[in-house]
Amino acid sequence: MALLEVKQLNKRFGGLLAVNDVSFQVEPGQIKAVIGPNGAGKTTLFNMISGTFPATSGTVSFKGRELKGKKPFQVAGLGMARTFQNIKMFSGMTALENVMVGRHVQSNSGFFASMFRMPWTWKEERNIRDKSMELLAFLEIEEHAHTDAASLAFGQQRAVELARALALEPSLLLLDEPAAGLNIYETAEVGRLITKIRDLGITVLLVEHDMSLVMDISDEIVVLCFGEKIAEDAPEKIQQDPEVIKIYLGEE
Amino acid sequence: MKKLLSILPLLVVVIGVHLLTSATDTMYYLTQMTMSAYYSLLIIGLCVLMGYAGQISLGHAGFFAIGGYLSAALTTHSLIPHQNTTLVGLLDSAGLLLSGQNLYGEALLVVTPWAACIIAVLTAAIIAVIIGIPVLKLKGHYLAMATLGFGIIIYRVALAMEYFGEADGISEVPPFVLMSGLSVSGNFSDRVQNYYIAWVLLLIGMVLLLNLIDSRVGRALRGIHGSDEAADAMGVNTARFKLQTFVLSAVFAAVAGVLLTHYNGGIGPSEAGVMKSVRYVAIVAVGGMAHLWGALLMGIVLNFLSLRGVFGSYDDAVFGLILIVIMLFAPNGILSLNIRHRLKHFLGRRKQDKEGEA
Amino acid sequence: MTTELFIQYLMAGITYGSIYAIVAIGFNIIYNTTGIINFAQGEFVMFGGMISITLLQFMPLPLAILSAVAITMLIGALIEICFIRWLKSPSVLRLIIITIGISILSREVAVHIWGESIRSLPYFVGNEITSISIFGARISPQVLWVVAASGLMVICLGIFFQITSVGREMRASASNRKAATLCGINTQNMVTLSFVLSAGIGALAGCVMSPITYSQYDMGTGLAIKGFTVAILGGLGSSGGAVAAGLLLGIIEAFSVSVVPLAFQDAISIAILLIILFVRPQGLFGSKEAAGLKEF
Amino acid sequence: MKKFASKFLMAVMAVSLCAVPALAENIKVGAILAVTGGASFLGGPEARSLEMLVEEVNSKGGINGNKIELIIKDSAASPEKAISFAKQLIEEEKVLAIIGPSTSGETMKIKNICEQAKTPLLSCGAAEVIVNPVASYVFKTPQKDSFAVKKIFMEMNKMGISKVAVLAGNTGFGKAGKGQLLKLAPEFGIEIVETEVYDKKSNDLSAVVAKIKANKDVQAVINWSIVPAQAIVAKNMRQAGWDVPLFQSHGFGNIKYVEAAGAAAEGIIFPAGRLLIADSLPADNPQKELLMAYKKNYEAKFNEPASTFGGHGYDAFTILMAAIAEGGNDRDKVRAAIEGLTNFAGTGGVFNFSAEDHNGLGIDAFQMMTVKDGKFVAYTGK
Repeated sequence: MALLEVKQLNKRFGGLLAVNDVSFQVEPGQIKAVIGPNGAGKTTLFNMISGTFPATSGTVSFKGRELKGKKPFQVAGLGMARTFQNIKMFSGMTALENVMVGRHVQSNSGFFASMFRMPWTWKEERNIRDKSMELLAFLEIEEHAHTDAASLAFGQQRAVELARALALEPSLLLLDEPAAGLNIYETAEVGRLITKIRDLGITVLLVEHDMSLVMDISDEIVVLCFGEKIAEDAPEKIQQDPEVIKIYLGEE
Repeated sequence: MKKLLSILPLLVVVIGVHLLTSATDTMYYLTQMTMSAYYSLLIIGLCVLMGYAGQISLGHAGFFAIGGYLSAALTTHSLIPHQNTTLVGLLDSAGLLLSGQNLYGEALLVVTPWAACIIAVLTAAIIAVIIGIPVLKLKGHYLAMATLGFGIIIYRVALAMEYFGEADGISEVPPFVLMSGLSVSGNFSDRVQNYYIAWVLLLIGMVLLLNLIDSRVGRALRGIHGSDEAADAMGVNTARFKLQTFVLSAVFAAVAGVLLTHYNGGIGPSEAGVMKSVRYVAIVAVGGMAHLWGALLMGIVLNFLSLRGVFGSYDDAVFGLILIVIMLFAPNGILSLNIRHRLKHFLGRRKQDKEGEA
Repeated sequence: MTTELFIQYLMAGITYGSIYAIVAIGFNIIYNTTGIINFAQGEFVMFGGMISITLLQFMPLPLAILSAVAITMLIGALIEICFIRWLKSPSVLRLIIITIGISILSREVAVHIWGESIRSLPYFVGNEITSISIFGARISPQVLWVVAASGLMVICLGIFFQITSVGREMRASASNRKAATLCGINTQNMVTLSFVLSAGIGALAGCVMSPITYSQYDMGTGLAIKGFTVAILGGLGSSGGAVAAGLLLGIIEAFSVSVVPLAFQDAISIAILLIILFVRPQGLFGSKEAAGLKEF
Repeated sequence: MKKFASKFLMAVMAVSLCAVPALAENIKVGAILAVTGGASFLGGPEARSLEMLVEEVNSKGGINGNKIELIIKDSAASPEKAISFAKQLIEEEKVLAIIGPSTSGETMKIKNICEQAKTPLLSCGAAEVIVNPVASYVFKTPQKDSFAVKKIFMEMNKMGISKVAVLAGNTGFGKAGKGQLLKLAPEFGIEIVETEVYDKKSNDLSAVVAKIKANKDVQAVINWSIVPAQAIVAKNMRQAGWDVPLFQSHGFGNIKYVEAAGAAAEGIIFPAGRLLIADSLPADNPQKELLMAYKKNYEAKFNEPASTFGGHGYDAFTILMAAIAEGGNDRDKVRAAIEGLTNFAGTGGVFNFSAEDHNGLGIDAFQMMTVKDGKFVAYTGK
């Protein structure tokens, strides 16, 4: 069974059909990429999958459950984590604290327990901290753990954001243009981290503009153009697909 | 544990102030210290709401007033005329009523302070939930205006209802006997114990809030403040957390209202006024928004000065000026100016200059 | 209810309503160019009234009013230049708090200049007991001045924003500040200008209403809250909406007197504000689409 | 500028920490008045009257050679501040007595504090609850509302008016007056057919005037408030072409309100202390001399017309001075001296205090007045 199944998804903004009848599946353990020129509806698609806004019609199923009407925090609770194109760090918090927020769904002390420091929260708190440090180490930025996250370099912020998303222990990780704003070295570095994440057994779905990254790391690629899916195949096939070359690569 | 340790120096200061005033025969300072402590209880609650959850409230005096007015009305208005109604009968059989006499020998039948306090705080919490659900969906100016509107409604209701004494407010509110030998009252003889009641309560409130902001919940709140959307994507139920914080701060305000009212022996509509709410926001802003210690310090200092009449007829003007100056030049609060650091820097430069000359 | 009473209520409502509408328009002008809600808007009205009353001792009424409007405009400009202009991308919260601070300070300045007592301009026509009869209801001629002044202001503003080049530049800065800057419009000056305009409108309102409502140092806050309610009701930023909503609120308030005790009148209009904020933040006449672009 | 901000705060703190230097051998008197805020039209004139009187007394060498040191605290009509200030004045400044507060609400909050600390309090608040029940250390100088109400009702009986509408402001003054009106009306066979309470900041009351005008039973309107809106009531009534008699409370005793109401003030009937018609009093009236002097001095010094509100402060101060002259710098003796004062002429009337009556003014303290040609004159009936 597919981990994520998108079926005949549509999104209409006023008169504009931003996403038109898109369907695809993401199998467990894959890195799957959605590409397409600007305005192809990639981010809209992403926002519908993560629950930011509802689809006009069509369904999204995650682990066999339909996500209709679920809010982003509920979707996250089901095991789907995401990052943002323009990194949304929690300003005023350290890198470590940012990642610790990511442990939210994996912990459960509430207002009263937190205020009164109930004994059972002690262990949980220690767990959160240890696990978060581990993730920072995994993404090779543990030396910046206690730095204000907003003051880190852009590439490092990406890594923190990845760690924060991983802290949810997701089964599916959605990455919204992970290479946006990065130079080629940093892009390569992020690519390496993404494969490293996949090797942990986490499925990755990414939207990307940067072809080099996508071709390097993806197992499968979906190509969108003006809201419609025009191809879905392995990277090497996509590279040779004449239609894709015409409307996408040909443009560049 | 570490948090408890950080509060210890403050406890030492509290005791120190008492000893110092008693040694110098200036115990009267404790009166305003006690009142400031209650206001500060509201202020640290508001600080968590504004600084950590990022939601402005221009109506917090409303919650203070709900607490104070309800507790005052319940413990002061005699129920004797309604003695035969079922509600009063029910309260009586539950042991929540207290009969006695007022200063002039009239018979009284009133609700016990503990019961009144619980009713008042619960009411404030319930109103906070009802108001909070729609209000917290708003942002920016709309949120500010909606909370301001809520505050005005409470003020108007207090001013229009006979039960709340209209313009005169409620007077002759009896002491709140916490346990035998310990009561919240403005009697001169109870001053020291009231000083400690207020401050211990404030310290407890402080420990609770410090615990809160350095916990799973606190991180989630700060996350909401940092980026609503990202917190949402991390699985944080932002609406619920905002609401819970709103209710928590309302409860802090209501508790402060109840106790200060019993301490003062009365409450008037000015406690519900818009200027009061603005003043609380000003103090949180001066303290540095997301800075509990700053809010506490400024809450004590500014209220203490104001209650002692230091600002004279310029009381409101001072708070207006503080708001503008802080927001223009130090939006992160007066403590962010880091005076010591600057001073060091300044002195260091002077030293260098001298060395340069030599 | 007799026709006479009905008309009487209606006229009372129109009087309040016109005043609210003018204050709301003042809010809108600044909001449109800057996205700021100026909590000190009511103080412009107060300054207009107080200054004209003071000047009346030295000059005839029309001149006093004109000079008061000019002086208040200057105050508006000074406020913008001193407190708003040089802030680099300030947060909404910061602006709210600053304008609240300005409002408090203005009030304190006023009480220390003019004292706590009430003052008023003389009636423009007739005196305190002159009234004219409309369908059996009797109203003061000053009411007509208020209504006429607000109508005139709306028309003039419409012309200003639609036809003059400065007006068009202001609209351009409002809709997209960056693009306007690129087109060579000095958006900073446009912001100052919006403060000047809105101060002028407030001051004029303060003058025409003074004979009816009196002027006092602390009259601003109440007016600002009502004006804001009306601005929201009519859809923030829309002048036409402000007029319609102002009249609507005024008339509701006037008629509510017949059913609810007067003491709860303000609580009712604020409750209306809250309900509108909860269910229709774009206002009664605003469109949802346009509202999506604004920050609530 | 940042440095300025921090320096400013430090300066504020420094000021507060410096103790006020105490002057030896002075008699300290405290005053808690609403100089600013919602009741400043009361507290302002009261504070100014006190300042003027202290200067006068001290320039004459004080009372029995002791200078008076007056400490005025501005409560801005907030009870919580009044409470804080009362405690501060009593314990820290160790004042002999406290004048004020300006409003009834504040007075009621500190009544017990003064009683407990055995410090005489001379309130300028209007409500009768201040002195009823009597607290041994608490006095008040403004005339009782109930006498004003009776005076009005008596006048109405004479005029043959039996059905009236009552309007009141939402201040403590309006509240207390409304209560007395409703309570005493049956005694005089008067029926109150409409009651409305308006906001103290109201700026147009034409709608509510239209409402009560629609009730054809109403033969007269009684407006009870102390705020500027009482002039608006008059205007709106006359503009509506409604000419039933308008009665006001003694809160109308400020010529500024007459000026504000202009032509609409003509013919308003109200009870008030004789300060307002001092010049037309017969020469043998015991109040005449002091009223003329107060009026002249106040108006010369502050360039504004004297009002009965300032008079309440004046009375509190002169009563206290008379008591100090007798009892010296001793709270208990001063208290007893006040209680023993009789035939003491003040601006509000002739005070006759006793253990049971801590107001000391009778119904004759009021005189019915009306407005004629923009001036207050004694009302002599039609």
